[in-house]
Amino acid sequence: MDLRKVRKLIEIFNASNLSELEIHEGEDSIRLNRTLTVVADQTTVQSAAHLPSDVSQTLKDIDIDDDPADDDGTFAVLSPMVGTFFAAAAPTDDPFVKVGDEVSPGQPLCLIEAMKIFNQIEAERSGTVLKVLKQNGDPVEYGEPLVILSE
Amino acid sequence: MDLRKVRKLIEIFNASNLSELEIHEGEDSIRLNRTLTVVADQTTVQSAAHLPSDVSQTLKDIDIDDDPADDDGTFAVLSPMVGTFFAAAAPTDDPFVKVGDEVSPGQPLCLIEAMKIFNQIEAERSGTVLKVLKQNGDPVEYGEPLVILSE
Amino acid sequence: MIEKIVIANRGEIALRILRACRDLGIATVALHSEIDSEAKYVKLADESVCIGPAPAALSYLNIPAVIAAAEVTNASAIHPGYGFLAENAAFAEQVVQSGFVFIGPTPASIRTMGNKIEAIRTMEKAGLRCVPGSGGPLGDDLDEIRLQAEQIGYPILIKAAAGGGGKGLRLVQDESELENALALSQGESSLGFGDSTLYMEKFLNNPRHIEIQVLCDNFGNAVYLGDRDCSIQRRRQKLIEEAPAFGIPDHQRRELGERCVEACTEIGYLGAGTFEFLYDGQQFFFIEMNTRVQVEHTVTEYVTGIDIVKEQIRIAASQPLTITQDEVSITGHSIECRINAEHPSTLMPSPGVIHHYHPPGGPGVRIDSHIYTDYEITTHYDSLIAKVITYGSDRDEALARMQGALAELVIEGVDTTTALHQKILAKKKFRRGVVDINFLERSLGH
Amino acid sequence: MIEKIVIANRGEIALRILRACRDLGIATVALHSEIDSEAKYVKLADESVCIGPAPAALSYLNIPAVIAAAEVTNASAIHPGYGFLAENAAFAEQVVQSGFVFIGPTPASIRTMGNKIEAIRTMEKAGLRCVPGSGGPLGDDLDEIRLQAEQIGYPILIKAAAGGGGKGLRLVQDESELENALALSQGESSLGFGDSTLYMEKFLNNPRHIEIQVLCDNFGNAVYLGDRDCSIQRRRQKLIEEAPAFGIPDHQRRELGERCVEACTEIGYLGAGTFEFLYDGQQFFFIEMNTRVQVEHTVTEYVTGIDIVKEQIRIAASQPLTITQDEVSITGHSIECRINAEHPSTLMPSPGVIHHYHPPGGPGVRIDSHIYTDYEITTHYDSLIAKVITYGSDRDEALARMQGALAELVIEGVDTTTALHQKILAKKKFRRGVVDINFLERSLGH
Repeated sequence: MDLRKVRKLIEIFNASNLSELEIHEGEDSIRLNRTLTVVADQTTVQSAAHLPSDVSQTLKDIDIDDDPADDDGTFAVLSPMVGTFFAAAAPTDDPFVKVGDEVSPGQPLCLIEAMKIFNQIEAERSGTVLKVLKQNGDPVEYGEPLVILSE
Repeated sequence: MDLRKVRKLIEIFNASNLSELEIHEGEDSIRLNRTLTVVADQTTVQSAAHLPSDVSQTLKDIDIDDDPADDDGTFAVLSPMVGTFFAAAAPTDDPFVKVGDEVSPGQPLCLIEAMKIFNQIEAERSGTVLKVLKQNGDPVEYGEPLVILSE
Repeated sequence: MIEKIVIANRGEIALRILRACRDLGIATVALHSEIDSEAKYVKLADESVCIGPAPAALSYLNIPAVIAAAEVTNASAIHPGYGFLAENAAFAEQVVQSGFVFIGPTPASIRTMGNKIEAIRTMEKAGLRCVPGSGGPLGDDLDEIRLQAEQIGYPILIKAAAGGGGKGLRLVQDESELENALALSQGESSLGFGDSTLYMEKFLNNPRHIEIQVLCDNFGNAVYLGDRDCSIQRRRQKLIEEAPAFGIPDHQRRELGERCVEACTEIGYLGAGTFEFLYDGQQFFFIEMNTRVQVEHTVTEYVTGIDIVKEQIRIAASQPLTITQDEVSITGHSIECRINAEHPSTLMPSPGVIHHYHPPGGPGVRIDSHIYTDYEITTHYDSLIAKVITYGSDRDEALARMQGALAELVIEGVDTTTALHQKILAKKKFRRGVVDINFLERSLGH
Repeated sequence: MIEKIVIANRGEIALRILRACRDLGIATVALHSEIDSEAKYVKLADESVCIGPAPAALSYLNIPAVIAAAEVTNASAIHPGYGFLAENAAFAEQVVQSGFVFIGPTPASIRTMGNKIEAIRTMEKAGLRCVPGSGGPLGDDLDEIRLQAEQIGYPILIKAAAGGGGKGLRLVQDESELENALALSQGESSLGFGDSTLYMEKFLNNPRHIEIQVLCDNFGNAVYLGDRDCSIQRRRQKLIEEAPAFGIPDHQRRELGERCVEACTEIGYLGAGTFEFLYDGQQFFFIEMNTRVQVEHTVTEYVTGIDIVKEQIRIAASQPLTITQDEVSITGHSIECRINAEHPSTLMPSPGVIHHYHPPGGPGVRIDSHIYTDYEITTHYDSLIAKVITYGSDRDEALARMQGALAELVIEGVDTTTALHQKILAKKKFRRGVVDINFLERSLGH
């Protein structure tokens, strides 16, 4: 499955006024669904993106979750640079953090080495380490997730 | 999966007043659905992007006239070959037909000269000559209208 | 000079002719069937004329329609491209009789070369070695045919004089198969061409297909533009062509080229033409002559820098050749892959709409194609949709660029032969140049 | 040998480098900013690394990010393309110090040629004629500068030593304008480059821009690949380039080329480079040297058959040049039109989504472009979106093919300079080759 395509498809779907989209291709299929909340009596229901201006009902009544916040209470710490991931300051040291640790803002999470310089990556907010996505020596790109924290 | 096609399809769907569209092609299929939440009585349902603002009925009441038959009682006599148009058998002769003439099936309408051979173009059904579209010496393509008749 | 040319063809070759005319400042008239009316190359022409409905018999093969189109547009010449009416002597004759210039050889040359027996006799007389064979039509006397076959030596091939596309062609391994084979070929030939004349040739074991490109003007000048290898074929259809033919010693190429030029002078040939040979590793055996521009003229253009279609037009306009044999030099190597809208393994035609077309680019890459995004490929015409041609300072560089170009080529919506070409290009034997006309079918396990 | 190359650039030159690597069987790492991550050429690379957000300062100009990307991908060399870090001596130095091969000249060469005064001094010492001028930085003494200006002869140009893009450049017609001009240039230069050093040169009246392409290896071998004319410029940006430079007598071209090669040997130059000259119809005056591959390298490739980017890589891999000067031959003529996403008359950048891209094809047409249907052109980078390059056996044929190619080119969704190129190509003076660096602005009425 190509996640980029799925993401793109969701974008297209979101920008549309569809409530459902189903595609079968060979053995593959995908179904997107957006339940429109039922509105009370004696009202007008409209769903389109480009509503005429004299519509008697405002959009806010329609509960379309256009950009569903990925708000499951977790957030990722992204790499601010290209380099090599290190979980600890030295091979024999303990890692800065491990799963389950509570971290507070400014606390070091890992190192990214670039051009022989070790750059310390710190937590921006407090949380609990849910997952460390990289291992010692892993190459990381700019913007790649390193550590997942939960609030 | 071709995202552009999907996007295009949604555009077409949006511009239509359908509530559902399902296409099967070989093993592939796609289904678009726009559930108009059904509301209680005495309401207006609108779903499309470009609905006129004064629409006051439900979708099913809207008269779809997608392809209005071009049936204005006229028909064109098309050239069956490439060549040069001649309205008369000889430069000094009267033309075979002129506007307002009644013609019957088999009656010559004009000549098309191709490779020094003059091919007589005849009326296939009866009618009145509304218009002669070509003049002596005009080049004509295959399938080009020559004469317009009305029934 | 010629001022306006009618392009009596479609697809990539129509576009190719249009480009040559445009470079020469000659106006163009694109003829097209109803179904081709929206093609981009039709829009690029100065004028266009619809000459009939989609079936070729009613449009591109419709002689009165083509000539009438030239008349109504006041054109001065007609370029037939390849296929359709390109090797139809009667058409060439009518073009000339109607007062137009036919961009090609004389009707007599076309007629002679169209009959395989005539062609072989003519070329033998002109000094070219042909495949040992009956040297003429087979008679009715089976015993005499038996004797001839024995003299030639089995295995032999039975061929139809009016033949083409493999019809009437039959391999005979020994005398026991002869009588039955003759009967079958005769039936096929009379059914297929309305002419049951047969002839015999010695069957060569896995030869290469080598051809020589020539250009001849009205003033007795003739040159050859080197050779091409077109051994990569499937079902007698060329798939990959190269220039020069690798591994042929220079003196042999020169000798063969010179003999072809002599033959041209002998028969008074005019325009562009191709002598086709089988090569058994030692000797060249003439098999036929094509009296038109060929699909694979592009690779010769790349290694010589000579625009063959422009030369055809100049010759037809009674201009002397602009180049002498001394000025023809072969530099580097060029390869062409014919991309067909076909399934890469079954080779079943794949009509449909191309919903994304993106051709490759960069150094040493030439694309000849009439398709574009949203173009519809119908079942009415042949399946060639793009020619990818690469050039390199040597064969390795040309091969590397071809692999790169095929990797970049995007044609979505229909099946294409791209994957088959990639498969061939990856084969070590092919890369080493160890090929023959049966290479592809053998290596694909057919 | 080099096994994996980091392409530290974007757009058409990134694709160009990728193609060269692919032909050589070298793995590629495409570096890209966040906004370029979906580009087709990025997908064509064996690996890709996102090195930062869209602004070039944070990605393509981010030296630690580029070097770190080479480290994490275990690459052996870095190709900087043109622009961005290509002529940054500090970058070249760090690349080398980090243990990678820098595909280009030594940091010292880059540094010398980066300072215009240094470059001119070096080349004068190496025997090249430079534009008569101050021969060094101007002092503080206005009277002395006045004297120098008088000796050079008005009109003169005041230039910034660290200059580029016209900043600090000022034309002085006579002595009365001198003082004010010096003050203005000094201000611009210190503001623009943090360096207020100025120098003076004689102003040439409507000269042509002629340049010589060189290649030098590690073994003391150096060759020149003929010349180019790049006189068609607007706001100091080249728009059309040609090879060879028409109308230059062969012996003058040879003499100039040989002198460039000598200069290369003198200064120990390595890799591909370009000597830029002004030509007043009689003499060549050295103005600067570009220590990288140039946008217009393509036209030299077409007329020499030499792949300049491949040669750069081979040289960087410490291989000796594969060609000697005797083997370099110029055949035919080539022209390049730079298609920018700009309004053809205002030259305002035109960002947007290309909703239909269809490049031209056929004989003698090469396209170098990274765009495709649905590609988005942002405002972050320069506006060059396609190079259309044509070849012909002579300049007329190359011109005709360029006009044909531009007529076939389809780029919908953004404005492009195509119409401007068509306008230039239609001008009689241009067709006759009567051009100079002010031709375009003059003929457009600016």
